[in-house]
Amino acid sequence: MPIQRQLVLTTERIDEAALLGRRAFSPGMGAVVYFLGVVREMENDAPIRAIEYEAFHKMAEHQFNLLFDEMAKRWPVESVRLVHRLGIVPVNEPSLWVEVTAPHRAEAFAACQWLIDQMKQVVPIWKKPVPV
Amino acid sequence: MPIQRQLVLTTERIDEAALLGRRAFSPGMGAVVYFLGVVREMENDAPIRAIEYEAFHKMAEHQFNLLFDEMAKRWPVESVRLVHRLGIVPVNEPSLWVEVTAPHRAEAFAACQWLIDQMKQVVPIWKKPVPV
Amino acid sequence: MAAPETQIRVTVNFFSFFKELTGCAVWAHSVPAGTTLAQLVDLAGTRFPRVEPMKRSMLVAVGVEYQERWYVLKDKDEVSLFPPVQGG
Amino acid sequence: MAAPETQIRVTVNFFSFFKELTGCAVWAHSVPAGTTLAQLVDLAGTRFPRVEPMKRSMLVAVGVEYQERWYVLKDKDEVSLFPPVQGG
Repeated sequence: MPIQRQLVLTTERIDEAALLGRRAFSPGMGAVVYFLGVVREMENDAPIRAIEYEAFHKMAEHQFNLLFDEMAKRWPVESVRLVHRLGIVPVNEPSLWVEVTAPHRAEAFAACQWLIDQMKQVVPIWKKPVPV
Repeated sequence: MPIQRQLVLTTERIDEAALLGRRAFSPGMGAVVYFLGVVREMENDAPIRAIEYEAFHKMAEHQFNLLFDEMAKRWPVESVRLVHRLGIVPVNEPSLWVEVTAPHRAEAFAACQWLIDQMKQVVPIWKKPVPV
Repeated sequence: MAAPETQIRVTVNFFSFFKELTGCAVWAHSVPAGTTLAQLVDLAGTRFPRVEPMKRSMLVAVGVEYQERWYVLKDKDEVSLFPPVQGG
Repeated sequence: MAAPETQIRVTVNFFSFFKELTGCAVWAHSVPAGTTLAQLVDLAGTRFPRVEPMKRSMLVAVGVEYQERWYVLKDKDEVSLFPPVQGG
């Protein structure tokens, strides 16, 4: 079955409440795992004000979709939604929001962690700390 | 540092949006992992309408708190919030909501999964399928 | 004449389908001082034969703590007997 | 007289701090037909000496796909050179 997917690369703030409101969920699904990555106040032991994210947009989208394809082969995931914020992301605001739904807990956790690990290997997004 | 904790055992619906709105988040935290366990339409291959959860309330609270103590020893978790719904939970509605915040992704995922695994071993909550 | 054996009072709570098996949520019972949890579990199995086959997988708590079978009961202990837990 | 070597046009995009190192976001360049990515990377290192030390860890894509260094360039290929990615 094709995995439902939603990918957003945006310079706007990640609106968790709005994302929750749009969750589709079929009656066979028993587990939802979310991950939220938030900009920390220190980067390499130096205080920062924000992180600036840059993407090679069209390649990033393509690489995310390859990962979603591969994820669907490995786990019975029903849907994946991923939002990566780009541009300046201030300290304490989220840069990444990921949601994976699957029939069971173990596969939802495994798929979500795998996706983030892979993203950090292949998706062309870079960060630059913005000093205080 | 003591872990911030919030534990709710309730017969009311789990209100994710309200829970999100009450999240406290210090600037050293970089990762939030949520888990949502949802009642599936089948239990042991038979269709069901709902699951009825029963708890030995005061022991469940105590055992959850022991788990939170142990979690704080194992990982640098900043906060944990857990809501378990009791009574009749209809298919497609969440029975469990867990949120763990920590400085980094790996420890947030590990702590959240560990907590759920342990809960299923020691916290006195039971379920009974409600047939269609 | 030997002094009468000292008796203590304990209550036993049943949870989940143990309530159905016993037809009882709370069982108040007197046992001799020095009785262990293992002995109480045996008594419960005799009194409520349908929980007898569950003794192996049964979880046993006193108050809000799990206890080993060698635990020696005290007066007014609140014991809970229940099947494996299934939260989540 | 030998036929003039056929030239193809490729563009090279730099991302992240490679833009700072090169002072250039997009470098349009002509290379002989048959040139491999490895050779193009060497040319980039010669033209922009500050990326030369980055060659080992550099990631290389053509269009939206990663490519191996033995990939033979085609006319109008859009090559991208960038440091290890850091999303999340």
